[in-house]
Amino acid sequence: MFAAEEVSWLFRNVWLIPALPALSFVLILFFGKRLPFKGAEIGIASVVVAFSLAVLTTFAWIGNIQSAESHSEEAIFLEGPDGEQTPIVLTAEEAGEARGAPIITEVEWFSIGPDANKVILGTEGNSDAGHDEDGHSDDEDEDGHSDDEDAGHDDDEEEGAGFGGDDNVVDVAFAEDGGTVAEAHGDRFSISIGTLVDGQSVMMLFVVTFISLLVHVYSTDYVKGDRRFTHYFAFLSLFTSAMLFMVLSTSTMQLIVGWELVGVCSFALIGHWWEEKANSDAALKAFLTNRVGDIGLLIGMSILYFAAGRTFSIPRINELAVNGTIPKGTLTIAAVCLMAAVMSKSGQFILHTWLPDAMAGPTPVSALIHAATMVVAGVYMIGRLYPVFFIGFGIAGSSINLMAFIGGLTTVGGGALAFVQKDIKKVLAYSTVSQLGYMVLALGMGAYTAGMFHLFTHAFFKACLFLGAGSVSHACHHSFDMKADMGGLRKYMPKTFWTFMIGSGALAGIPPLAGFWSKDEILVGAGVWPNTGGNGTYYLPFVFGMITAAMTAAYMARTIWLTFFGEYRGHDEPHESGARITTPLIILAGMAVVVGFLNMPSGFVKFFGAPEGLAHRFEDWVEPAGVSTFVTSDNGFTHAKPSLSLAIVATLLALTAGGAVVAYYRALYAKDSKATEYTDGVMSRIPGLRAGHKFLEEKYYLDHLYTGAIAGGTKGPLARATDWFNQNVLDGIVNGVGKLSVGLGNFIYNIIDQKAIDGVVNGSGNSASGAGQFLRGMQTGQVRQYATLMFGATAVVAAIFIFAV
Amino acid sequence: MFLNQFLLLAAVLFCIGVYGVLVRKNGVLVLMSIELILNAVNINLVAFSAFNQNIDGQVFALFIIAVAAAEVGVGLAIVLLIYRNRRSIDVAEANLLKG
Amino acid sequence: MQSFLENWGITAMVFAPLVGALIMMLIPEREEGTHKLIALVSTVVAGGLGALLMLDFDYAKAGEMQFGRDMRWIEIINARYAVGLDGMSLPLVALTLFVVPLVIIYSWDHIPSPGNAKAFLMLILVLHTGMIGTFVARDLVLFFVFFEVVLLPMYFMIGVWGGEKRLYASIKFFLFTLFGSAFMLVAFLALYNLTGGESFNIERLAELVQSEGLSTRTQVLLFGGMFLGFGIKVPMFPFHTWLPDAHTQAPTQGSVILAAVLLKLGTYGFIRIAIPILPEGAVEWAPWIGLLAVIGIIYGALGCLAQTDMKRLIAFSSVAHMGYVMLGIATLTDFGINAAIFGMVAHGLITGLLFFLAGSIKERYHTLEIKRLGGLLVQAPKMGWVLGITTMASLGLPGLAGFWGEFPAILASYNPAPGLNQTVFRVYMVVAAIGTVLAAAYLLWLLQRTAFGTPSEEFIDDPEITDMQWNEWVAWVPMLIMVIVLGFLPGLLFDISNDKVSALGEIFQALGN
Amino acid sequence: MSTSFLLAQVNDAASAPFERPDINWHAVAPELVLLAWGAFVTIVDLIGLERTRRFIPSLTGIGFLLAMIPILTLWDAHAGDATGLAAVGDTFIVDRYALVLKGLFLISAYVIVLLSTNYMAEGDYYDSEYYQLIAASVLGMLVMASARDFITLFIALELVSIPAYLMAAWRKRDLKSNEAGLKYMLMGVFASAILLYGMSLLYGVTGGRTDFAGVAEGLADQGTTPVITMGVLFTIIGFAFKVSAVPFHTWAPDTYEGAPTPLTAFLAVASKTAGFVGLISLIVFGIGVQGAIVRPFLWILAALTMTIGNLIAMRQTNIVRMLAYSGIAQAGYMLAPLAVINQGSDPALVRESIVNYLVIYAAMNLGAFAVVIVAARKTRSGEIESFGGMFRYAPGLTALMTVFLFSLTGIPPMGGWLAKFQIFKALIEAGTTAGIALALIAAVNSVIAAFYYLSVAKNMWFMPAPDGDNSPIVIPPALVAALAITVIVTMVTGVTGIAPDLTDFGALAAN
Repeated sequence: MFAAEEVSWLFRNVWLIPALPALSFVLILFFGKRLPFKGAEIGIASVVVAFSLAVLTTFAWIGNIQSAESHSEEAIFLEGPDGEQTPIVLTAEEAGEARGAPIITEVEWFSIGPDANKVILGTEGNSDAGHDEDGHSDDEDEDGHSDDEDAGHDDDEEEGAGFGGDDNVVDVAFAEDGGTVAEAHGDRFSISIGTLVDGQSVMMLFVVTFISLLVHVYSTDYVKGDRRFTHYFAFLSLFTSAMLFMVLSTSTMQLIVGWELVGVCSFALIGHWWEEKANSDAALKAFLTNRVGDIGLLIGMSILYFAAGRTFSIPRINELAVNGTIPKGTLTIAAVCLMAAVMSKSGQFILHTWLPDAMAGPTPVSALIHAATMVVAGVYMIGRLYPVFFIGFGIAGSSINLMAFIGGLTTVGGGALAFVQKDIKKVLAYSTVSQLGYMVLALGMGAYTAGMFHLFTHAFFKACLFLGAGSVSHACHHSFDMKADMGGLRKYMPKTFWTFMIGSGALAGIPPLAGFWSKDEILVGAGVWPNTGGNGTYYLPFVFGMITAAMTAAYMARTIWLTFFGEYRGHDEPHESGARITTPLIILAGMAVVVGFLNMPSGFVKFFGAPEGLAHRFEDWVEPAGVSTFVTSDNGFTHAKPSLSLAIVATLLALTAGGAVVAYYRALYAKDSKATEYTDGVMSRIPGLRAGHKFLEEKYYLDHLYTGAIAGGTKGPLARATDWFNQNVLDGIVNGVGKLSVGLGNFIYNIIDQKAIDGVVNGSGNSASGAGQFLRGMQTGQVRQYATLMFGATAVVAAIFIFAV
Repeated sequence: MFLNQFLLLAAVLFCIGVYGVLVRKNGVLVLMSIELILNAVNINLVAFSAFNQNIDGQVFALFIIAVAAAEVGVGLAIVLLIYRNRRSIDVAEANLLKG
Repeated sequence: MQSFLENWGITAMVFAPLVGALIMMLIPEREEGTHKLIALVSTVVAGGLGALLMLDFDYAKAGEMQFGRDMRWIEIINARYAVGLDGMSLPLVALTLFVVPLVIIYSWDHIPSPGNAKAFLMLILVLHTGMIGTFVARDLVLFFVFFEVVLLPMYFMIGVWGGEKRLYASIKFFLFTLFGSAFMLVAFLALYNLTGGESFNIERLAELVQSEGLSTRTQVLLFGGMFLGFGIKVPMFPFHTWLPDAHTQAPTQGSVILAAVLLKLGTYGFIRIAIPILPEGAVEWAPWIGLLAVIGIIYGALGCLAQTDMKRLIAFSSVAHMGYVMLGIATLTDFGINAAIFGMVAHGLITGLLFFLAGSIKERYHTLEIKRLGGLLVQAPKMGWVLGITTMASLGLPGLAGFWGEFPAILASYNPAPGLNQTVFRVYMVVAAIGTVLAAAYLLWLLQRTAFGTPSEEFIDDPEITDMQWNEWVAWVPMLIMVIVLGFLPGLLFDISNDKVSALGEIFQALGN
Repeated sequence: MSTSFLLAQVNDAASAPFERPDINWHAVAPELVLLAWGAFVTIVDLIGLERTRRFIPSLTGIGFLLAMIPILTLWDAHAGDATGLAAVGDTFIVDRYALVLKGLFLISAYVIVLLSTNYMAEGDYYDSEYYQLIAASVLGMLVMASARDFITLFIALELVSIPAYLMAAWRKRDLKSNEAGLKYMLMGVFASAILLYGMSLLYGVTGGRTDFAGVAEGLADQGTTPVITMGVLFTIIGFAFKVSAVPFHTWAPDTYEGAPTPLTAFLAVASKTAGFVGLISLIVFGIGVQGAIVRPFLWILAALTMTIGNLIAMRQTNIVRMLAYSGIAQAGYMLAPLAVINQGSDPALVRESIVNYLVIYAAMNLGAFAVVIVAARKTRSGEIESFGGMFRYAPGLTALMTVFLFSLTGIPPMGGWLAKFQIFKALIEAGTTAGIALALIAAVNSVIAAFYYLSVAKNMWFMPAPDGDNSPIVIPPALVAALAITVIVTMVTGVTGIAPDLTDFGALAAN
């Protein structure tokens, strides 16, 4: 598709993709207000360019893989006879293309350690890469050493790439540099910053830039007239940049930096309308909850840093995890720590509570940050360091582990909570929690590709749903209350309705929409269904997954019916949103329809007689070479086989649950098109007066009974219980921890600090002063007493010296 | 053998002198008590001088006698000054300055 | 010129502010403009000399003393005037030279009540000389002299221009520090005596301690003395109580200098004097320093949560932040100590900026009571932004300077120098990591209560509440830029300090093996 | 019989022909100049009466400066001498140590004359005699610096003290002044008596030696007997009184408060220095060999003195009284090195550290008194609170007082730090636990001391004027000169560390 040089240039310069939005952030911040569109144009332009580059990169990458496949035998041939691993003269580009291995471009960020020679470590692709992602000149950083040593580095890199022929080594280019150089120069080590291009990161590049672009466009209408319009766009740019920066991380240090930066953007955007305390509270809650998880991140990364022989390099860490250099016990501890970070960032139980609150931010932000991109950072990080988790949690051959359990719990819990929300965004937020749980569940069962694929598809349909919700709210005068202000919107805003329907269908896993494919793959990955294989036998997670499949359909049906059916309950006439809002919706709905086909099972492809090459494309493209080798190595994971029967069962389950809810609301609306739920007639009316009427309505009563038994059973006690647990216990814990900290702070400050410690300080002063006062009293002014003291002291001292000493 | 008796005498005088300084309220008597101590010193010096066959002690004693005269002269002047202002030479009453 | 710079550059840099102060002494008080000008010029001259020195500095040999000067001084006590600059002192000298002129610019129309620009600026200049002098001294006695010189101006600055409880705060500051330095002095002298009374030169003493083979027990005792001196200055828990009082009561400029530079004298003392000279003592003390450091981190953070006064909150946050610096030092690894140096500079810039902000808020609202503030972003949006960025930097957001002092310290404590108990330090690591959450909590809480929301009734139409003024711009923007630049390019600082610190780290690697 | 025995002894002793020791007139020139000039001033006063009265202070001052001339020539001529000049036999030695101290006495006396000029003139006192008495007292000090013999030492001590008794009571109609004189005189005489008793015992047990070298020899030969113990203790106590060491300090605060302020400065500085000189000579050259008694006793004295002095000083409200107690505490620091005499550290170093302390102490303390006197001209009060607001109306004076106060605290770069530093150094160089313990006690004390010095600074800088009177202070030229001398010495010593080198010579070699 592209010439080799272009491909190479593209891979080496993906840093431009995050750099552009970063530049745009700075420009908007300083000049945005003076521009005709208040800075939005800069943001959009930068994202357009970034998106174009991302698309080019994506295609280049795909082309890369395709050509690698067609040449794979050749590549094997090249390495086959070379058992002694002598360097093969092969350029990095060639090697990368040949293997589909990650392409790493890094510069040294800084280095610490004893080394007088000041050797610059790490691979330096070319001097153009000597700029970091934010457009700052990096020259000082390198102290002018880079130029003269450039050539040498290129050599290193080529050698390293040569080793890339070895199956067990993920990125030997780095291993060669980072490893041997560190040994040769004592403990000096460098922290590099750069870009790592592989399937996973390319996938995310595409998703982030794509959705970011749509959200930018959408926002020009949605937040039009906002007093902080410019700042809003500035932060959107910053977020995009930070997210891309994180996605492209080559080192865990870079990952941490990106991780925190997206967090702060999230903070700023959740609190966009900070005049109201509820919003800033939500922002604080989001940030602080994430900070809690970050404890795990910092500690986990520290553990890995030392375990991997003082390096932050992600490929190096993975490599050492795979080849058993890092003991399993260490990996387990690191994985548990990192899990905490995943729990906070990706909204897993029990650190998920910030995510629904984060809906206080503008809706496009929710779509971009709190549905499609930032919240999947945790999932992404698991994928990045998958060997660590896989081996650390002993995923292979197991039936449960921490990750799968947390994922399972989250997915069910989140789904249940989505039932009782009356705020449409909250529904979607809990749904996001639930779906993130699904992804984590998948990864916890070893279904790496399924997890990543779900991440990919979810981004589109959930963004579609959020933007749809935004559109609805735009129509309903900025209310998100489904019960109070919506209903019957189908008639008023058809575009929104249809896109929302598609999104919901995708989310519920209705074939052939995107969610169906990814969800099915996850369920297969449990390895429980007959003839699926998989990594273990994850019964409990499988059950969780099935329950969620049902619940998802049910709560989305409820949401749709409450919003779009029945009769409009709000005031004024709602209206369809403008083109800038609906166009992104349509595009996203389109994506929600098509992206699922990217990873069709080969059986399905055969069944329809499509070309074999169309099967599991996503898997081929996204599973990085490193993980591929991981797949085939002794302790690697295996792919599960797809199962048609499971797909049918799961779909039926979803349809049944959804259908039950639909039936419930149809019945309800038939009774009162403005009602939102049954006001429980039995309990509220005086039996004597209303008995006849009740009998007349027996049909409805039965209806209520039946539907209530199915939908209400979930919706009622269980969901309420979950909700209660969520609001009172979990939130209580979060708030309690906060209150406890403040209380403890007060105690420490008021009692320990001010009374005890300061007391000692002041007390010693006072006692000295008191002693002075006492001694002063001995100075009576009586000269005879003075003389007595004088002679008495003399006598006493003399006596002591004569008799005692 | 002889020395001890002189030293004893001096010690007794010293003690009497100290007693006087410590308990007498009358300024003049205090000064006189101090003279007693000085005389005890003189006895000591002379006794040692004789015992050690060294003239220095006696010379010292002469100096002490002379200086004691000066001291008492100054002392009496001050006592007199106090008497003029207070009409009393009770040293116990002089306690304006304390603490 | 070159030889002047080589031989006298440091001396000129140290004493330029003092010369300015002496000139000001001769000019009558009423000519305020002249005083401000002289003060600014003399600090800028010092800064310019510093810049020349830094340009001339051979960064490839940052581990060695450069521009060294060793002259006869007080012969009767064998003290020499020995100064020099190396990778360890350079960042801190640069920080001082950078911050003080900004403080003076800020003072242009912010001379606190009761006025008297002459005296106020003179004190700042004397302080300036004392601070740089401490960082360049290579002789223990010279170090001690500069270390103490700093006390007086700060005492008067708090006492004369301070808040309501200034008397208590100033005397507490003074006595606390004096107490520590008295013990430190005894330790210095004992060290001198035990190494044969040959020299007070810091590098020479380090050699002598090795060649004389001072026993571990002796080293521990000597370290203890120095620990009191430096630890109080840092300040480490439980010697920190002077700090919140001093910070809260000091005038803005005083708080800024106190936070930006003065606290670093203590940590600098540890890495320049106590640890290199007494490595075995350091190994014994390190777990306890680490313990106090992490207690400080949590304690300071909890203390912050209890505050109702913005300035006091920032002050308490210093206890926590210096805890990270001390934790880094306690690991005795190159990573940890590099982090500590970075942390010192970062904390200097960030907390300095926070105090500037607190001062300006106080000036506008006449209160720093957090519950009465709010809506700064509405009334003074630019200032609110600066506050926001600074807060983020303070809580250790990557991409801003604060992170590079915090995370590497945490990282280093996972794997302290050989000879130190790993388990203990790993516990410290976890506690320190928890501290980052608390830091975020109190700082964001502060940001929320002051910057977010809407202004309260009493201030809503207050005409005094304006956005940033010119001298606030001039004073803050450079600091803000440095915070961001260092956040993105931490190598700028790590490269300078690394050589010297690595050499130090190697001592402990060797000691442990 | 006994009488005849005694007489025989005396006759035998006396039968040795008396030879007048060689007198080196150059060596005693400072004393002679001062004596002659004192007589001259007296005669001028007698003849001139009221007409010459206002010249007397200046004349006296000139006398002190004139006496400096032979000191400088002696320094020039004999600076390198290893053992010093024996001026009148071995009883009067002029070495560098003595010369430094003589110089210190003369300069201090000159400053005190400067301090006294306006005070005496405005107070309507008999002033010419006052100056003559000062001259007499200083003469005693000059002798004290060179005294290496019990008799010389005693004479010098009395010569220092007796004029001071009179001057303490100088304000004739002031009951407080009377009382100050009385207390000082009674206690002083009593202390002298105890000293003499001690000396007489030592004279006896050392086989009839009164010169220090002989005493040292005699004491070194024998162990510690009760008589020796008593002799040593009583002798030290005599000087402990003079330097106002606790618990022999009780006279000092009362006397300082009651006496005229310039005289207080004289007592606190010159007279105390004289006491120290005597004590140093006595211990370093003489009884220091009995270290087992001297060291513990001085250790206790030093520790008590600095601690109690500081503690009581904290509670003072009167500035002069506070300075008195602070002077007591300072004496404690100065006593400290003597507590490690002949132990590890070089005795010459011990001596040097104290002498340097004395020089710096004189400068800073006289400076502080000068400020007090200047301030009292306006406020008419000795209360510390009356210093309030001085930063507003007298910033220069405030800055000067700050310098003196912080010098007394021991903060660099004011001279006091160097003084304290040397004390610490001497203590630690002894290498004993006792030495280090005392150093730590001193360290803690320096913090306590800071508290009350700061409280004065606090009043001057932070507090408003108590009566709201912010009119500036006019400083007479004499006081300006006094302030200039003291502040220059305080700062120069602190910054440059210039100090006479006393470590490598002197009669110590013979010890």
